[in-house]
Amino acid sequence: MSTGTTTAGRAGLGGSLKEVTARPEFTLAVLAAAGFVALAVATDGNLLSRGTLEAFFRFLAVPIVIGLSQMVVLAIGQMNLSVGTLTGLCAMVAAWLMLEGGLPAPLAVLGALGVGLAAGLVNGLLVVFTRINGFIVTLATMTIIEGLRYGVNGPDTFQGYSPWLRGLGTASVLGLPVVLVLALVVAALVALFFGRAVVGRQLLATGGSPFAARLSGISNDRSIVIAHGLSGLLAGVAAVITVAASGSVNSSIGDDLLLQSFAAPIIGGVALAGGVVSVAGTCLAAFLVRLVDVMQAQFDINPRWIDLIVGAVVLGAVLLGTVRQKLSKGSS
Amino acid sequence: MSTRTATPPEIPAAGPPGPRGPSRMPLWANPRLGLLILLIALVAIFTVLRPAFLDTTLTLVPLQSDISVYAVVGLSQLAVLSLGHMNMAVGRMAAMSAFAMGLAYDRLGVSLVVGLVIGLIVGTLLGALAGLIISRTGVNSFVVTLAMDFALVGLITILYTRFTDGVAFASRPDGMDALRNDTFADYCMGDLCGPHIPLVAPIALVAVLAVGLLFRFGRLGREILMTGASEKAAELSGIPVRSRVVQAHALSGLLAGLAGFLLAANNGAFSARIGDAFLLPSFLGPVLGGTLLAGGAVSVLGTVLGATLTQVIYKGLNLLQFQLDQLNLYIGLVLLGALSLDRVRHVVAERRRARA
Amino acid sequence: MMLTAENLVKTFPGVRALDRATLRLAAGSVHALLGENGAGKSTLIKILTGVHRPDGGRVALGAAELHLNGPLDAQRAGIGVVHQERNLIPGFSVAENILLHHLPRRLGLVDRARMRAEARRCLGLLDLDLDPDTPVSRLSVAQAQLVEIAKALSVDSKVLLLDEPTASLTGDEADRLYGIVRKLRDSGHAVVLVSHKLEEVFAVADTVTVLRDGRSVAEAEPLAAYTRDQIVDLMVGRAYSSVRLAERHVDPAAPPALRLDKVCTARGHRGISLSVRPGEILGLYGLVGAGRSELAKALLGLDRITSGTVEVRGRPVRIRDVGEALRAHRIGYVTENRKEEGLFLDQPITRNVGVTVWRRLARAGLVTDRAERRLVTRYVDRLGIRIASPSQLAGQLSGGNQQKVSLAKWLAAECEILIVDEPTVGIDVRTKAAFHELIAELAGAGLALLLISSDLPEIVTLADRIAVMNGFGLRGELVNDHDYARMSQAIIRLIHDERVPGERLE
Amino acid sequence: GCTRKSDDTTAAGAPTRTPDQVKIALVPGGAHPYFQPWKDAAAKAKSELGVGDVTFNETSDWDQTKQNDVLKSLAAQGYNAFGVFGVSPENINATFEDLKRQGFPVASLASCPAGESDKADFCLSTDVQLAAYKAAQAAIEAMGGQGDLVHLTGNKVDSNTQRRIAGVQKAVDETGGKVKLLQTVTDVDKDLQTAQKAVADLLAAKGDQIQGIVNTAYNPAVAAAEGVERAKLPIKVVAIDDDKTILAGLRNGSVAATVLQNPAGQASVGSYALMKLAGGCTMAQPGVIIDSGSFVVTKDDIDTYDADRQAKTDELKKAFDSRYLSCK
Ligand SMILES: Nc1ncnc2c1ncn2[C@@H]1O[C@H](COP(=O)(O)OP(=O)(O)OP(=O)(O)O)[C@@H](O)[C@H]1O
Ligand SMILES: Nc1ncnc2c1ncn2[C@@H]1O[C@H](COP(=O)(O)OP(=O)(O)OP(=O)(O)O)[C@@H](O)[C@H]1O
Ligand SMILES: O[C@@H]1[C@H](O)[C@H](O)CO[C@H]1O
Ligand SMILES: [Mg+2]
Ligand SMILES: [Mg+2]
Repeated sequence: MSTGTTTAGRAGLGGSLKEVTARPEFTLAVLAAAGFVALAVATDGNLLSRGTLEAFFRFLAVPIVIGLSQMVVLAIGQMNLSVGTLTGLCAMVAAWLMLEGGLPAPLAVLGALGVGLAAGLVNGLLVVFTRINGFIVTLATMTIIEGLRYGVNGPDTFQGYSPWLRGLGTASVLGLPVVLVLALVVAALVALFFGRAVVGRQLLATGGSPFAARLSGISNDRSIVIAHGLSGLLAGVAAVITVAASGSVNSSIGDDLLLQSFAAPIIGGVALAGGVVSVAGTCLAAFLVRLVDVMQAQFDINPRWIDLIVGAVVLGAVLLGTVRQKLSKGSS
Repeated sequence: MSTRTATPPEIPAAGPPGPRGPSRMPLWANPRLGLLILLIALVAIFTVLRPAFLDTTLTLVPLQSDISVYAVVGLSQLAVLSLGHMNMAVGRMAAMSAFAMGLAYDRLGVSLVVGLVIGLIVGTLLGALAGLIISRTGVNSFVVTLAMDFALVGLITILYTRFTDGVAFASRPDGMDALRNDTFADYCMGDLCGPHIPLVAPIALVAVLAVGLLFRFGRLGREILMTGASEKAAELSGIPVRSRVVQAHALSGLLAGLAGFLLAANNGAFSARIGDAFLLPSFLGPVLGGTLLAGGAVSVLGTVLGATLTQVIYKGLNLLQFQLDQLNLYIGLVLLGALSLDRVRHVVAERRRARA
Repeated sequence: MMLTAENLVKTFPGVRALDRATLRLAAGSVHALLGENGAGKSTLIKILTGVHRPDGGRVALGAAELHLNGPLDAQRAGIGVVHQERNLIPGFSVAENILLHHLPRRLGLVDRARMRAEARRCLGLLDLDLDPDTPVSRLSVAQAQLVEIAKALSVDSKVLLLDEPTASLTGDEADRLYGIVRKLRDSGHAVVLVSHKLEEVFAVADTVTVLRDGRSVAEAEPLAAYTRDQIVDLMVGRAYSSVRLAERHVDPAAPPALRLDKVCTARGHRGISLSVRPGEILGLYGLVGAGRSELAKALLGLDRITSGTVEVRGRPVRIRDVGEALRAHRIGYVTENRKEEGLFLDQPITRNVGVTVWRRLARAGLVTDRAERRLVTRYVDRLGIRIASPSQLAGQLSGGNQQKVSLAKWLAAECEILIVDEPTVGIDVRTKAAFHELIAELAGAGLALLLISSDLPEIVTLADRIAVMNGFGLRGELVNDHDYARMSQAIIRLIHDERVPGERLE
Repeated sequence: GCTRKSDDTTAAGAPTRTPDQVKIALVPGGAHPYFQPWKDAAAKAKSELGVGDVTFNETSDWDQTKQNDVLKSLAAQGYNAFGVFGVSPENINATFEDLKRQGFPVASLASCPAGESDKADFCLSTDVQLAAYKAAQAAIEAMGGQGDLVHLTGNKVDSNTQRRIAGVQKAVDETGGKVKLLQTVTDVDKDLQTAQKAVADLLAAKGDQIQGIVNTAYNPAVAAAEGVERAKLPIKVVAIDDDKTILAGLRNGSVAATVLQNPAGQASVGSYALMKLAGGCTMAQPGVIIDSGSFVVTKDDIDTYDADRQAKTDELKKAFDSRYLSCK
């Protein structure tokens, strides 16, 4: 999962030390490490206690995956406003399949992933066929999915489904929650996809310059459908993690995810214009935002102050990026 | 000189160059006209299914009030779409303005108009601040305004908790109730009474006309549009692009503030929840009306029609008494349909032209 | 015939770009495709490469009809192309850009080793020593152009279409390219060359097709049968007489309209001193990258001037932006980069021209369309801009007409000092001549003109004096005696830092 | 000059309607499990009272503007009596006045307007401060009368939340320092996942200090019951309402007690009173606030609590006949 901002094949493997430190991921990594240490010290080590670390990492999985879900469409220069509600729908479908449909958990998981993928593909196809901006299309489908999400079980909560799946949600390997490991594996695959896979490169080409991509025989329409499909699939993954890790779901699931989905990649250095992705940056940014969450719980801060702080962190991160860019431009 | 110039030139377009460039489309392919037809069709359908759709006091008057609010909300977004920017904090700017108005009425006891002006100034300043950050740092407007939205959500709660007993201002200025309840039909000169138009409607109308005038004929508006079309070229054409960016965002903040006022008037209180539901409609109006997200072109009339269409859909579906899940489903589907319709019209028009 | 395109028709909004154009290519030849700006050359190339679909006509490879549904189909059919505009993915490496249309793959992943090797091979064909891992965003314009050519060569093509491949290349680089073109021809390829540089065309092409207003007026004729003038006549559609520029007299005692004294900039300009008088044309010559455009931009406040003085009409000024330059000092700047800096491509012509004059036309902050249109039409007529209607989008105009629009907005602004940067790059002969006439006429009317150009004949034709820049410094200044041979020699020597006896040097 | 027409619509007074002419609309603030009993109560009221119709419409989506629209649409559809849970208690009075002006009887159900006045005919609602007080007391009892308590609740800018905070505080104060209110976490009712995350983080940070959690909102209650069970901590959780999930928690011991409200009673008694008001009765004291009852339920009375609640409902109905309504 070492892939940094994936655009070009980088100049030489590894690159010089200066190049490494000049990457936005480096700043984020330093910030994350510093923040973590500071919080550990400030909580007298409570942060490092087993339970706290476990909770920290368990609720890091969804922000990572949902950030990636948004990042995939940002790669082609679009947005997906339906990621949050879609995650909710997929989660409700999975729970419904187990509780009402009587399906075994693995099939329900496949069902959730299938719904995510299908909804994503529909988003993509709508963008391609209507030629309407993806932002608007997903705004409309978000509303539709909201209706569907509510339709599954009204306002009531599903719980008590597959102990196996819930067990998976709480299990750990080597001290790391399984769900986080899953999220990291997904992140590694996404990094591999954009870094090395032909299709991933084609997506980035579409994002970088649609016209040039077209002249190189790349179908931008295909890129759009693939990106949205993948985004939906990742929303499905986020849903599966939610169902497993939280033990109960209702139609409010996903309402908190839309802003998070943007926060992670944007702080992580992904350009809204397309053509640039950063898996490591997205993961690190999710980590940072999670640190803020935990800080709130540890110090009993009014959540509204947290909103203020997150707003400031985002602004700060982008400002820092601009300043650094200016500095590096000035020095070359 | 050449065979090409010998062909008769296009009929000079009478209207403004539409958002999709100079109109070379047949009249029926004009997106605004299509919207109007769709609107009429929907009204007809709803009326047939539920005759109550034409009830004056229960449907038409409230419908006009809602349209007034959401047309202004749409214009607030349109103000920055003109640059190719977005304002993700429209709702929160409205809430902050409404807070300022509420505070002014409650603590300073100012009159309706003075409080409105104070609130609008706050909205304008917030917008200008966003514009300033964007133009100074070059950071994407989406990011800046999203971050601002986060920050304002927090701030608004903190402020309301501080200055009220938690949620809303208790006092209302004189005239506020009339604004909420009255239509011009309530005011008579002898036997001659006004039409059944709510008092908030003309306020929105003034905003619509002013924004329309600004982007259609105003030098400032045109320069904002040119900045949206190409910032680089605008700068090299002598347009002070940074100020234009700040001004467009300030206008967005101003209109958000006005929308906040209108909503507060409609709902009867200056509360922390004002603007919560602004984001989605703020995009729907302009986009349905044919304003592109790319910048450089806007349609004010289209925005009003788009807002009207959205509110008519809500109203109609409400009257049909759909349950919550179906309601969202149908709203989404009708919107997708309306959006695609525009596309279909374009394709057909293009085909025809190619054949011609 | 290897590739034939017959009776192609293509209509764009308001324009019939191709009107039964025909192109016949034979294997083993270099075929020149000529025509004025907007004649339809690029459109034809785009149809042959699947970018546009024709509204009529047919394309055939050998005997079989070709249906090109996209660029990939063209590549599969063995047609390689270098388009007029640059088309590289900014974040990608040189290697990946070269091979983007057929990335070597293994198990769905990019085979990077093979990609690099293959890219090296293509770069090698051009004798280009470039690390395939370099991001293209770090390349110079010329290097990027060469990468585009390498990309076209990477397709195992039998047909190679080059749309103005040398517009941003130096003479040496162009020579190298033509060497390769000849090699390809000798090995049986068919090459199509689009260029406005007729000297190059005559040196390398065997056959020629001339387009005029979307029609082929000469079809696959041997080029040797024509003289340069005959070709120009064909392109233009009437006997073409070379221009005679208006005689001008500049009062040598008149105070300069614009004067730079020992100007240094944040960009790295050192001690630049220049002056232009009203009615005078000062040519500013240099090789690509000499820092001339950057100097102009610094003058307009787009870059910081660190020391030295700028005087306008005798008064020292400090200009902060283009608007101030225009309003306070009546200085205009026609950029070299019309697509990105000069024009609003998605906006109507009226807005493109009107943008500099709204302030003047506005009554109470409002501008009427009628006032704008009246003014714009005047300049459209005066510059002979070919448009379908004033509300046509600027991006729909051909290159030359776009350039005119970009100039028109500064004329409409009623500038007294005009900086014109590379006004005729990519412009056909006739339009170029018209431009020259226009520039001379403007000077004749009393404007002070600073003409930045890398086109030596252009400078020698137009300028009264020629200042030569290199490496962000001024090498010297010459009084132009319009003797091309002598002037060009003196200029080249200046660039290479050889003192020219008798010339003033700073 | 110009004159304003006098407000004669309100002065004209409401027309009297026979039961079959009465069409009642029950409009909650949005989709929420709490309101689901309203649905059944509406159907039951329709048949039992023999009124024209009783409908349930939850499409207002926690948005006052949308709720106003829904109400007007229902009025246009011929509904002429309204039981409303006001989305924003601060300005719901304005909405009530609108409806009253049309001559419709209006009940404020499950929540009362903020401030001094109530423009509805009556408010039939849980006394949320009292309910929160009872809940906190139940938690304190389960904790054994001492230790640290945490309060999880909803939207901070909501007058009901403010009242709940006051109720919990009161119960804690009464212990004379034996119980400490460690933390009040607001704004965790927006969605389930936010609540789950907040609970997990809270337990991670202070799990071993906390002895009790009192919940006065739905999502945190679900999350707290589950989080405590999962973390295997000896924390006593007091939940709210009797949604399936909560009852299951009560049965398996992860929930020590829950404080029930009386949504079904609000809907059925509310409908009854609305019918009466439409038929010409008036309120003896317009805008009166009536507590619909709150009940602490533990594992022991899980099978019997509904009888208590039914009794309360019957009692309420009688009180309307005898005290609140005055009919000719
Ligand atoms: N995408 C387009 N949309 C609209 N009009 C176009 C488009 N592309 C080309 N045109 C028009 O078609 C005509 C032919 O253009 P084309 O680019 O083929 O000319 P050209 O011969 O290559 O000129 P130049 O020498 O300037 O490159 C021009 O009038 C141009 O304005
Ligand atoms: N250090 C550099 N690194 C990369 N690009 C550079 C550098 N210096 C200049 N350039 C680019 O080279 C081009 C030429 O610079 P400039 O425009 O100042 O020179 P010029 O003499 O006007 O050349 P031209 O004939 O190309 O207009 C510009 O586009 C500039 O962006
Ligand atoms: O009392 C009610 C219920 O508990 C539910 O939370 C809905 O709104 C509250 O005010
Ligand atoms: Mg061309
Ligand atoms: Mg230059």
